[in-house]
Amino acid sequence: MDAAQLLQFAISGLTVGAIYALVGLGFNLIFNATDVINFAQGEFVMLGGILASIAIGQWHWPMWLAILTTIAAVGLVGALVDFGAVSRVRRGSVMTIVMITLGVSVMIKTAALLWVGPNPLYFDPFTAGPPLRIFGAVVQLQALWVIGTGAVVMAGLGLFFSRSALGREMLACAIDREAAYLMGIDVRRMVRISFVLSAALGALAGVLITPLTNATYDQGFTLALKGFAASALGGFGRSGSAIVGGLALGLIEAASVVVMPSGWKDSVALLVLILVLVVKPSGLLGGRAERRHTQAL
Amino acid sequence: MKLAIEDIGVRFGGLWANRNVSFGVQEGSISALIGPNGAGKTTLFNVVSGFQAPTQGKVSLDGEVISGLRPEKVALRGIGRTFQLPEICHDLTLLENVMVGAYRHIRGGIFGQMLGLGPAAKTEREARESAESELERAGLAKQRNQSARALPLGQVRLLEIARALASQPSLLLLDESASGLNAREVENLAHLIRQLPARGVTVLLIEHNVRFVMQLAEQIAVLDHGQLLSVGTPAEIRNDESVITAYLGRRHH
Amino acid sequence: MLSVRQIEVRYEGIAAVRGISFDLAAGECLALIGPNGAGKSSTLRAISGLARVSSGAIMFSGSDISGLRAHQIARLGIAHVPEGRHIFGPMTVEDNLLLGRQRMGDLSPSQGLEMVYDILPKLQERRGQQAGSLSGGEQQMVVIGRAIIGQPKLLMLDEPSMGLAPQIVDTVFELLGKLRSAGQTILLVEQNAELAMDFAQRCVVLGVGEVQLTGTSAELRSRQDIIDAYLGTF
Amino acid sequence: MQRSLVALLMLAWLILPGLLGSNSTLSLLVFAAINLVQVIGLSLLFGFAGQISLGQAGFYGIGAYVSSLLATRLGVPPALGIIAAALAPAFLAYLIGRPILRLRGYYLAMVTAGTGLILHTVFVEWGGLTGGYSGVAGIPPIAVGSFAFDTPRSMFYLTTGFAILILFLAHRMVKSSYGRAMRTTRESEAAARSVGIDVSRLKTEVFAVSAGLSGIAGALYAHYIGYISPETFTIDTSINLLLALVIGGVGSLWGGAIGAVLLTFLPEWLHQLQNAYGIVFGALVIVLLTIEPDGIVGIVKRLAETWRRRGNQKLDERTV
Amino acid sequence: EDSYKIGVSEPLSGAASSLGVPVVDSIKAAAEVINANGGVDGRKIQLVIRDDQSRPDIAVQNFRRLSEEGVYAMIGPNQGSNTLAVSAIVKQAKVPTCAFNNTIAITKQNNPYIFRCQTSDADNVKAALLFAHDKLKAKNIGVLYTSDAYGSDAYAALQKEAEAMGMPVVGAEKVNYGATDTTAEWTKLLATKPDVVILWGSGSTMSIALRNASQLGNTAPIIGAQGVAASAIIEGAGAAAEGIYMVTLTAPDQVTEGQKDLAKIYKEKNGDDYQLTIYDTIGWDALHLVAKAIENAGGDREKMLEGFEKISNYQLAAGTYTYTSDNHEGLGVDSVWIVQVKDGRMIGVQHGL
Ligand SMILES: Nc1ncnc2c1ncn2[C@@H]1O[C@H](COP(=O)(O)OP(=O)(O)OP(=O)(O)O)[C@@H](O)[C@H]1O
Ligand SMILES: Nc1ncnc2c1ncn2[C@@H]1O[C@H](COP(=O)(O)OP(=O)(O)OP(=O)(O)O)[C@@H](O)[C@H]1O
Ligand SMILES: CC(C)C[C@H](N)C(=O)O
Ligand SMILES: [Mg+2]
Ligand SMILES: [Mg+2]
Repeated sequence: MDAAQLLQFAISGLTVGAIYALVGLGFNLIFNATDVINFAQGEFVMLGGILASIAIGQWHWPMWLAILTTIAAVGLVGALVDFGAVSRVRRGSVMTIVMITLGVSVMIKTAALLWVGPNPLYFDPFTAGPPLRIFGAVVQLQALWVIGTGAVVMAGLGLFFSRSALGREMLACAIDREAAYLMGIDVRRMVRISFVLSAALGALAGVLITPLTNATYDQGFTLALKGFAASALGGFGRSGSAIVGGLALGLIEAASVVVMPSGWKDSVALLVLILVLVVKPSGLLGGRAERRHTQAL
Repeated sequence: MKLAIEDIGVRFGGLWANRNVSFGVQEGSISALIGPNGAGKTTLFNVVSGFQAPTQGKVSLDGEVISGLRPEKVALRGIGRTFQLPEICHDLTLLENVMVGAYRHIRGGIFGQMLGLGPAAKTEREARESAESELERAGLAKQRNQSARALPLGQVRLLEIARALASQPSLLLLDESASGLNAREVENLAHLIRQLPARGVTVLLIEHNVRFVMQLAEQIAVLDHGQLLSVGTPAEIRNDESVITAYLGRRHH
Repeated sequence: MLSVRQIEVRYEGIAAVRGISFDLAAGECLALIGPNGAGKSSTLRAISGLARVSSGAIMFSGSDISGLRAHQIARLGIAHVPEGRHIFGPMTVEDNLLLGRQRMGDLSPSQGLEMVYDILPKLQERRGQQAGSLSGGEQQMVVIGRAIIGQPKLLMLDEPSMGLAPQIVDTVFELLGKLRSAGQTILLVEQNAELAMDFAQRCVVLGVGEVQLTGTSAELRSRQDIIDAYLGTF
Repeated sequence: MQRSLVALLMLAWLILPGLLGSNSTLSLLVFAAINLVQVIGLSLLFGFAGQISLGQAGFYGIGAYVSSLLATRLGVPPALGIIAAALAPAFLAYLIGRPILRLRGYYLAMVTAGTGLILHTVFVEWGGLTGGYSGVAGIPPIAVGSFAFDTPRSMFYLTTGFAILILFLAHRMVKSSYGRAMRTTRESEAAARSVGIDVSRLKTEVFAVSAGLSGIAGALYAHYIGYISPETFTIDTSINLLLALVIGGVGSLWGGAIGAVLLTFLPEWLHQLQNAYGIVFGALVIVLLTIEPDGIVGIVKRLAETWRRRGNQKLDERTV
Repeated sequence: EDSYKIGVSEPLSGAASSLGVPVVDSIKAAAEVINANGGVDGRKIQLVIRDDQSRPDIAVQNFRRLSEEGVYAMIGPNQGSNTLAVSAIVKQAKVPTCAFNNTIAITKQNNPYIFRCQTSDADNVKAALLFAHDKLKAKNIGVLYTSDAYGSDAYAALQKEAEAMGMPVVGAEKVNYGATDTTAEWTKLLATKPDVVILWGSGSTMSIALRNASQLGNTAPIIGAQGVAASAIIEGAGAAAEGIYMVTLTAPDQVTEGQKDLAKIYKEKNGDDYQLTIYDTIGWDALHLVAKAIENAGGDREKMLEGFEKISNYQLAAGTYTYTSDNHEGLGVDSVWIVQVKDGRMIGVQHGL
């Protein structure tokens, strides 16, 4: 194993990690407004990938138009999920809503299967041209897009929650819904905004990663699980946590391939995740745990 | 000495929530812990009941060191407590809530209890009886089969006390049990507490209701900024200048 | 300013508030007292929109607000300090306070904070601390501070003295007194009936879900029967 | 009254296979009973003790592999293998329970999901033992003496009988003092500890019990189907189990039972829909939980409540 | 009874559905043609189709259910492991089953009711290795395979065969079914500098594997399995698929005699550009085999086994089938095509050995 190869592993780990991180960021957005982990988040990513593939690959729309339309359309799906399911919950715990998002995820996945069929869709990378070579290792241009966008989005979300009034209000909704209402915050609107934003963010992730991974109707849940793991590893509710968790997860997976048969890749990453959480029960950066009960949204 | 607190210190980051706190509680007495908000009273209760490991010092019960034990072990030694923000099970009926208090007296293990075998059945019956009588004493007997969900705060506090008493503790720690009660309810509570020493229960309570404390407690310890300001009888405390400035304010002396 | 007319509040079909009515004039201070479970908190929750009224009306500045949602009511200038604190635990003290003026008040954030810190200096010491790690009493100060920073037209407080050290109770009531003199309209729920009667001009005594008596504090003091039946004299 | 009802139900149970005639419905009932055993385990863990697990499929798998491999490799009679199938996952759960059950909510969900996924990988990668993706074939049916449970009908009696027993024992458990301790732990660990409940131990024990039940279910499944492979023991299975519980009603054993049966039969009833099944199923989850977080049991309870109240009202009217 | 019921259990959802869906489509196409031509002995074929969700337990339930509906034959699981799973029930119910798998083990379990309507990977692997050795002049090979039964069964055979040919396996990497990134595995594999890489697996991971290989600058020729020879996968790999070889049963550019009818139907439906792949042919073949068996059995359900075993030299879309009582393999190595991707289309390079 020479240096170039190690570097290659690191790069591939970072790329995969950036994908996990992007999904994890979407999780955090909804979590921060509602305490809910939205298991349909992966479906937003999948929809983003599929819509963009159709618009770019089949309809030959200009890239920018396709991307914007995709993000808007999936954002609308996010609003629908909130309107049709989440906002209808009157009683129950946070877990009730989590289960509902599982139902939503099954529905969206099935709808996608009926619509585009089981075959993978895809479109060409944003930037054409041969991959970069750094000290003998290959860097795919699309990976740079993923990593770069991830960094920008993370920075943006970090500022959003720590600096902006809207971000603070969203957090307030998650912490104590009733008290948030008493502060004059329209909690339902906040929840809807968070769903739209995270769906849009998911779509963006889907658009970014499809040239690398293809888009298939059933990829959502696996992505959701990875994003979930990324958020847990970092600690739920922290802006940086999804990034740290995602990159760490990607790097561990890549590293495990160096020393073990690659079938163990996911397990090694999960084992590390479990050990970290056992030692640090709220993740690397120390996140929040959810409330136990929820009032009507 | 029922309870001996020796040189207890608790640090949260840069803040000493308790520091060099030492005092004792006499067997069979009713004692009180008072002090401004944030003085470290609840923290001290947490130390005694095992929920908070002290940074320094030790606590002993009947001469045996208990600090460092986990809360459930402390409870088994006979310390019962209530919480400043009540912790009850909304899903259980009042009777079941109180029966949980008697958990430490239940025998027979998981399978014995499941199958209702001899010792399990016997202790279960006893637990029910003692829970019934605690509910009776707390004036909650009528609602015994109601779920605890719809209970107003005052009764929640009584329920918590009944649960703690159902474990037949020798020392009971009450954290602001009178807060949120109106005068009439406070009266009932005082009556309930007064009977405890005769039942072999030593009481240490935290309270901001000064009248209540002064009438009930034989000994009062005052905490301020984590440190012990003063210990004495109600009369002594009432006239202690430092306590008046730190805690009582002008209205109450 | 506020007129509560025959409101009813139900929990899962069971009425906790059964036709309560009272009026509150601008600049007035009214105390709602009564035993545990009488429906005091439920009444406040109905006014602020946290609980739905199943019948009756709540008039505020001339219009019925009983159909509005809680955030809309809050934006009309009704601040509710709820029972059981409801602080934003993971946020700092200062963020908690700032959320209070999110949609209301004319003060700039720094002016608002200054005003609160002036009255509750303890909070200034702890401005950067996570509100959840404050002591019970300190938390109570945060929620009161959070309510007054928005300069509400109507301030409703549900047992503000609960869990507070006597000295702080004094401070809080001194502060409330100041607000009262400045013309603040206040609706106070208080278990400590004496404190309430001292503070408020008028009192409404609730029995189980119903109004037992409405009158000035002086009138109430003379009604030993009501005091014995509902309030006690410890 | 109650006695005759029980007798009636017993009778119905005895003659049901005869009435059904078709083996395939019986076969579904076998699967329903197997799922029920698992869901009851999860109900105890999640519904009563408040600890979520997304890794039950891993324990299900351990049970299936242990009993199957004992039978196919060492010739251990399945009736004994089942005991091992209960103990092995229970033991594992007991070992890992203490450290991981300190975690809460989503963190616990993640760690249990991770445990399940790792176990799945073990089933795949430890090919020498498990046959990897090719699975274990030729698993013999359960036999007692010379009688083999190799038909849907005999397995019906075995599995439903067992499920009823588990349901009964679980019922006793939640009604016991231990059950109250579980529910208190779910709502407030502080309260539980303050009365001397060792919550860490309790959670671990219940975790082990639920893992053991999953293990038994796995063994029953393996000996019924005769073949196992890792695909059965994926996180999808764990999630379906959880959804079954939630649809039926968390916090009630009956809910778990109803959910388990429903989730077994639903795909059968709706198989005409083919791929669109997911839409209907997803919609069912959403609609049900939005109107009633306590699932079907919650709805039934509410209906009963309204009905009772209406009855009372009528009574009132009459007295007036 | 006025029709022959045939049970079909295939993955219409889940991981293997990209293979199951075209297979079921082609079974339906075959049924239409057979019924339009008057059915079998004047009786129509009636399909009872069930989704196994790519899961063995569901497959077992489906088979149980189908066998109780009195079907004449079953057309079976797409995944090798699922065929192994249903084997016991097939045997118990005594219903002959056409299985689509390459997975070697399915005909090796002493179950007279399972008929492979495919080539065995024993043959596919041989064909791939001979091609690498003779045509590509490989001295050694590297293998990337999926961790399911399909990939790992073939890998075991590859190792043995390659060794025997004096062409050692210098590197082998396993990827998970459904993996979305294979860069790490390729990096490791390419470090061993193989002359030829054999890629054995199916599903969308194959597209990604091809793309990753080209992104990492791989120059070694790639030979893909049948699972790679799906149009969806070639399309999904884009330019990265250019030049790769695959072992399959059809060369889309060369319509054989047996494929004529089928090709006509598909081109009418999907346009002249349509490339017939293995997944369009095997379902068609399976139903025709079943029809032939019914014919041979004279419509007697009890005689279906003999009906199948009497099929001999029956030319269909994917090849020429012969079954006997001790050969249930169906197609032999002579049916194997090596195809290559040129300008995004699969072009036949070599037929048979
Ligand atoms: N977990 C913690 N982390 C940091 N600081 C803490 C923590 N718990 C308590 N404190 C601080 O320790 C001090 C003592 O708190 P404690 O709850 O013991 O006060 P108290 O005397 O019970 O007050 P009150 O009468 O208001 O309930 C407070 O200043 C509080 O902010
Ligand atoms: N969420 C709820 N669900 C069911 N019943 C409730 C609920 N909230 C309140 N109640 C019931 O409504 C009645 C009135 O309660 P409320 O809290 O308004 O009384 P209160 O006068 O504020 O009492 P307290 O002095 O305890 O604060 C009580 O009997 C209470 O049990
Ligand atoms: C390519 C596929 C038809 C092969 C099949 N998945 C098998 O397991 O053998
Ligand atoms: Mg305290
Ligand atoms: Mg109240």
